Amino acid sequence: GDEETDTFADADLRVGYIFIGPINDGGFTQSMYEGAVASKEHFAGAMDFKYRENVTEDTQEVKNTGLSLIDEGCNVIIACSYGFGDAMKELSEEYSDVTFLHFSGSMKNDTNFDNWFGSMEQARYLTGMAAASVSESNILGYVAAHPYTEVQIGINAFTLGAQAVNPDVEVKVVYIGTWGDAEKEKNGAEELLNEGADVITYHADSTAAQLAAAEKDAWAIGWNFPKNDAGDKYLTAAYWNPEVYFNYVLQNILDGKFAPESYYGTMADGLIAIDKLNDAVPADVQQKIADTKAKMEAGEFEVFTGPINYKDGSVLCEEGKTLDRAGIWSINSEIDGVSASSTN
Amino acid sequence: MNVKIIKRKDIPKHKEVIIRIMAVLLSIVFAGVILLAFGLNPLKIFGAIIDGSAGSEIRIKQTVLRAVPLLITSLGIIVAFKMKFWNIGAEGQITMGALGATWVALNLPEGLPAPFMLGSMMLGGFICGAIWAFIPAIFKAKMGTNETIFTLMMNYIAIKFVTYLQYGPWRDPGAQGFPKIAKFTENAILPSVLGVNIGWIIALICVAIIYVFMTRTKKGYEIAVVGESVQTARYAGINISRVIVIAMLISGGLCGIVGFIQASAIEKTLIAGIAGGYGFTAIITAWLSRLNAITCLFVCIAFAMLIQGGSYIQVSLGVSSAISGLVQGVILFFVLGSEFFLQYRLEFPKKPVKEVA
Amino acid sequence: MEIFLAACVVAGVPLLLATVGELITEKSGCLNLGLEGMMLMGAVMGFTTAYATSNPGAALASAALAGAAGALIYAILTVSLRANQIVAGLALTIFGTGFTKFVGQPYLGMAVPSDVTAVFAKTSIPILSEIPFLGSIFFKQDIFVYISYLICIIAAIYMYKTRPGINLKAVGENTAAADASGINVNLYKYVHILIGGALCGLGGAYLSLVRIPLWQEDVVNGRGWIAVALVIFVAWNPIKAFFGAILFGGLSILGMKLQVMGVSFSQYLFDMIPYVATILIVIVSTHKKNIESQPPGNLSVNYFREER
Amino acid sequence: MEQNLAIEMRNITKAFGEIKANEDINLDVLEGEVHALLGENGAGKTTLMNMLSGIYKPDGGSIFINGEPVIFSSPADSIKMGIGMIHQHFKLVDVMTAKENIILGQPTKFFINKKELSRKVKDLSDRYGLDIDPDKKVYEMSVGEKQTLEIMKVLYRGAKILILDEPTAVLTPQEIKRFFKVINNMKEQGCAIVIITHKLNEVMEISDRVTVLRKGKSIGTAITKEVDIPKLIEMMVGQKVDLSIKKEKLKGQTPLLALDQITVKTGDGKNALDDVSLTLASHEILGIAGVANSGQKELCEAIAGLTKTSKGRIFFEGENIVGKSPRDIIRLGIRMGFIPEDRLGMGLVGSMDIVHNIVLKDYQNQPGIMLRRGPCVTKAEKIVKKLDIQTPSIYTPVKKLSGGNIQKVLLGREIDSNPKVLITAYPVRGLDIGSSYKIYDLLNEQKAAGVGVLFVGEDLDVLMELCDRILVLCHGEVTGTVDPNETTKEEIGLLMTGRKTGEEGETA
Ligand SMILES: Nc1ncnc2c1ncn2[C@@H]1O[C@H](COP(=O)(O)OP(=O)(O)OP(=O)(O)O)[C@@H](O)[C@H]1O
Ligand SMILES: Nc1ncnc2c1ncn2[C@@H]1O[C@H](COP(=O)(O)OP(=O)(O)OP(=O)(O)O)[C@@H](O)[C@H]1O
Ligand SMILES: [Mg+2]
Ligand SMILES: [Mg+2]
Repeated sequence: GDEETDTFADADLRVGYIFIGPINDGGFTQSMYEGAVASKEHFAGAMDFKYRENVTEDTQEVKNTGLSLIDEGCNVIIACSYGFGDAMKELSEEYSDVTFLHFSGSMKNDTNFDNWFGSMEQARYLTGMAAASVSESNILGYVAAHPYTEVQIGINAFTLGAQAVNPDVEVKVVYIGTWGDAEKEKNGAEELLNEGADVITYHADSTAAQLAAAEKDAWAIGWNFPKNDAGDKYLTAAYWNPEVYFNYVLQNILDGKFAPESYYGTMADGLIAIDKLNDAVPADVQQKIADTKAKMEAGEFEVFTGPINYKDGSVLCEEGKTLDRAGIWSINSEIDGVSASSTN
Repeated sequence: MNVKIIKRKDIPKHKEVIIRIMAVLLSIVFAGVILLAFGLNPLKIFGAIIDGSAGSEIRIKQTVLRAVPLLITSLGIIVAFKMKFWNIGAEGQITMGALGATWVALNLPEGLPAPFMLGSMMLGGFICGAIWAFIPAIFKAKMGTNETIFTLMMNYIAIKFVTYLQYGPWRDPGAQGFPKIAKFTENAILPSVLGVNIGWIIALICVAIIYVFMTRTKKGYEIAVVGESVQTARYAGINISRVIVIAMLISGGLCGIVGFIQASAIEKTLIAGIAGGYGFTAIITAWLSRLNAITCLFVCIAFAMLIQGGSYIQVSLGVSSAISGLVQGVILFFVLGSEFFLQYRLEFPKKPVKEVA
Repeated sequence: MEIFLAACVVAGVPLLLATVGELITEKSGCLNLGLEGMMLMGAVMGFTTAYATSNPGAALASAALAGAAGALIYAILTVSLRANQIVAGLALTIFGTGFTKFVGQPYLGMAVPSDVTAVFAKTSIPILSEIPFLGSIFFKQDIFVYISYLICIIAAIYMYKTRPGINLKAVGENTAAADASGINVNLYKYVHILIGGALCGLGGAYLSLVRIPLWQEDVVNGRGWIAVALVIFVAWNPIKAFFGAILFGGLSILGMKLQVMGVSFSQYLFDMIPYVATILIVIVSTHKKNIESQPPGNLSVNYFREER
Repeated sequence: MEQNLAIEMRNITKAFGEIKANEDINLDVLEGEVHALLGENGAGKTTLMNMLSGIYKPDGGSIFINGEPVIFSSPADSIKMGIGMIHQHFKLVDVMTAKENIILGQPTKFFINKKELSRKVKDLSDRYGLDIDPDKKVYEMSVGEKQTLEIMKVLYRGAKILILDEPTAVLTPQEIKRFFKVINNMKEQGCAIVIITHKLNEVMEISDRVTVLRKGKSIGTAITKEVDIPKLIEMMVGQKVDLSIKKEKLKGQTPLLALDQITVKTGDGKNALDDVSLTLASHEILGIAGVANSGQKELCEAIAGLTKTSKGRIFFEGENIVGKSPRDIIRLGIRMGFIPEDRLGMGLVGSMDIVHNIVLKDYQNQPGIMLRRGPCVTKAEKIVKKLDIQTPSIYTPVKKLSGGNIQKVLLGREIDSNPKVLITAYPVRGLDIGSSYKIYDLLNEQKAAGVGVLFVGEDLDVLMELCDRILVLCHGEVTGTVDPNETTKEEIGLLMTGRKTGEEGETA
């Protein structure tokens, strides 16, 4: 009740979070929410936050939520979904004394509006390695929401990681055409399992794909948040560790040092992480994963290092080259080794 | 117990108001009990809903932003419902209207003066919304096809179609791979008056037009006659098919204008979820306003407050915004139920006059 | 092929239960568009009960009761208070969605206890599952699926072979005639609206208890509306509903099947098929003017005895 | 023979809003008695009987069945007490078979044994000499069959008290004969029977006693043998009435309307009108006679352009108007008035006020897009005055007016449009005798003014007195056109059953 409001009013950093899903969704929003909680602890009294969950990606709704949060005294707004960007942009123009931090995309200004994201491809790559090491059928299943760059980066990174362990592995993708339909996610996973996949990972909102895998005694790799819904068959997860960014950016704001920079977190700073590996991953592969991770952290390993071809044969990355951030974000299809047939 | 239901002949205005207010009060009490049962303080929540919808200039603006699409959509629905054409396809008509407006915005030459651009977009929105309503209308007019399900299904087709465009052919290549349709240029964005986009002026004009149209024009009269009795309409020489089609073109067109406003002023582009459920809520507001355009204005404002206040409580009190839906549902139930008491009164006779002769 | 068809059956179960529920409701002359709301209420109450008691029977009962409770609100509004059926149904959807989000919020991401999931695990029926082809499609499913078969068969027998079934038909077709025949029409409406709600509740619970035994806010995800369409598609016939549900359920996964088979197409356009198909059915059935496959004569008309 | 009281209704009162449909009515019906209930349209007969069948609840008074006080809260209660009612409007479910309709609401076994049921129905129909196919769907039945089915329903329930609300209106004389046999049969078995009919000779023929209602009040009960028809009419109307309608043969007739071999098909392809030809001249009232549903409706609607004709031509002052819609007819300035049978269902807009109902015929010829009500306000006031319409104001929704006043609004509007041809279908339905005679006078006035009037009626006496010629329809065919001065009611009755003029004694 009232007590909370007081600590909120007393804090220097009064952060308003806008979440796309419910805070205990076991996925993306939960990871963001727990990051916020951890950050609050970290700042011990200097930071407090309010939030609104289940905000649809509808500019009016988002703007409205942002306004309510500002109205409640927030001086930092963190909008945790791509579709919230336009509203943040508009608000940042109206409220110059509030800092707006938008997850994903590239929108920012020179003063109070920035975007942040991370190299999830690193974690995807490592989970791909783990997947290939336990697969007996050499078919890995990937349930994906929609066919577009962000999702395809993940698929391709996962595939490259898997190929690094077993070049013969095939990644089969099913696009379900929606983010928030658990049953469809499960159906998609089941179709992949029926096609022989024995490891399932996914890029959609729920953990339904894990359920499907566990029911068919196949391996499951989580995503977004380290939540195990597959029991013994939980292999690992690629997930976000957002308090890394929150602590960093909020400290900057507190110190008056904030400047928009298009923050891009990595394995090195810890924004991107993978969960502990299941013991079923052979020791040598465990070692290899650890080595690769260490190299990533040291900046010695790039996921998208040529030669990489798209599945239609065209070149994504030439031999000896690596893709920079812009190059990665212009990926528009799946690479060789992936079978995916949905068109837009 | 012996209850008699007696039809009222006429209900005095003040009694009607009392009954309606009673219904809302009762619903609030009832919703309060539910909230209490879940361990929440209803007074605080209702206070916050009002505060959140009217407590400051910003909040009032937000309420207006919600009222505009709701109101214009309701007006569209009123035209259809007056004819007893159960158009529950407003959601799709809004979506298609937005699609039409967007097509215009993205395809007309960029440097066009804003009034011309916006006018064309509005026309585009109107036409596309109208077309989406025309399809079920023509089948109803020519074959008597049931419109309820037809219009309902058209919603989903429209939304899937826009999703298709968003992820496919209309995807903005400049959006760094994100599935977005290109943003409008400045000349395709509705300007603001008094801090709110001019949608609110359009809405007020629509209220006036629809009010006059329904009560003072020959077409409006024909629509009412068709709604009352198709046989009488035939008798009077009304071309029923034509009336159905025209009414639905207007109904869908108004929804299309909503699509245009939402796309131009709010999203500044087209997204699949542009209708945002207004198409369904508007059915309820249109009905509660007894298909009267003026009343509808007030009902829609009340509803917009409820929606706005409901979304605010989570931020201010940290309680689930689902409460808003819950409270909305309860209020709706009571207000719907209260319609009965506007038409009937109950009597509880002690006993029939005498039992044995 | 069998595996795919078996999956179609599973995808069809929530649709089947909701469709049979709605068609029973509509047979009494009431068009309840609150399916989505009732399915959600069933889903959340089924889940929370399972979570609290670990008792599958209690969970099913609770889901059915929750759906019926939603239906009761609708019944009071439309049957007793004579409110417009379409509007009341939409209000029920709004309420049900809010109720479900609210009640379910603390449980998000939590799992149905294993005692319950164990009961709903796939169980072959001894002899029937041996039938070539059909056995593995229909009889290697979970108990809930078998329950839905039973409900479907019982509904068909009830509607076509029993006295209350015939009375029900009369209530929906010509309420005044049914009333004059001494049928308690309001009781019939209430009972069948409630049965309809209970079945919708079970349909929702199939999703939250069996398919996705982790609480999700939006488990139903528009399936209620598909069921509304399906009722028309199957011309108010529970046996046709059985096949219709498998068909529509199948359509929802066929897209994925085609993807893994390497067929190239747009998932979004594909998703339109059930809606387009329903519209076509509506058009064809009005065109044929086949009296027997028309909606109940007094559908969505409220009846008051003393009114003319 | 000692007869027990089957029905006793004491001080029954029932109001619908402002309308007192029944006020302090008393009625006794004995076992083994046929009791006729008589009264003008709207007198409250159906209302009174609906309280016996549990459809309405009385506001006051008490009902005793076989001496026991009863309170019916639903038709089920009434059925339990052995009461069966055949309603004025059929209460049948179209998409069901005869036998399904029969067992509706009956406490049969839970599972239905269709074979056994068919046999039972067959047995019953044989016993009473009724002919019915248990497996025929109602929508495939003729009116006569539907009536038979209603009777079967009551018989099946073993009702001891029978209420028949205008059962003969839709029957041919032959069917009526058979029907009366069934009634007498039941009477002998000790049933109490109440029959409502407007046909006084039927009252004389079938009933033992007769109770007369007038304006919701009971006027008295008489033993049928002790009264005659004029006495009954006096009871119904409240005064001795001179039932003569003045009829003048007017000279100078010019032909206005001619139908040449008009055929109208129904949805299922049958001929509702079959090769109908007729002519109507100015200064003439042409009567149309026939049992209900013999094609009268189709005839009126075909002329008014509301029904598609599949064959033939219709000439209005020499111009063929077949294929013209009502709108065309209005636009072309063809002055035709039409008073349809179902006034609120067709002809008036119930929820709109008198002014807006007057607008209905006017607005098409107004210029522009706006609706001009002004001229109609004056018109409305004029009509209300001229026809003495009882209404709070010209802005009262017409459905709130009484039946007679509703009819006057319609009639007033149609006459006000100065028609050359006036088509009227049952224009006095729902009116008291006074108003009815006012309407007859109005029609005669129109005739004198040169209008050609087509008068569809049900009361042969009125038809014969009012009309210059009477055309008889049967099954959509013209079976004859007669001069009322040179024919008898019996003759017309025979034509109504299908015996064409010139043919000899064909029996049905
Ligand atoms: N359900 C009702 N609601 C309102 N008014 C009614 C209702 N039923 C009957 N009335 C009115 O009560 C009066 C008596 O009607 P009732 O049907 O009993 O007459 P009736 O004697 O059967 O006439 P008819 O010979 O035309 O059948 C009429 O004025 C009628 O309009
Ligand atoms: N509501 C209606 N719609 C269409 N056609 C109708 C309707 N009512 C009657 N008809 C047609 O009008 C014609 C005459 O009516 P109907 O057959 O009912 O009277 P009928 O010949 O006297 O029959 P019966 O003597 O068996 O009652 C028939 O061809 C019938 O199909
Ligand atoms: Mg009557
Ligand atoms: Mg006949």
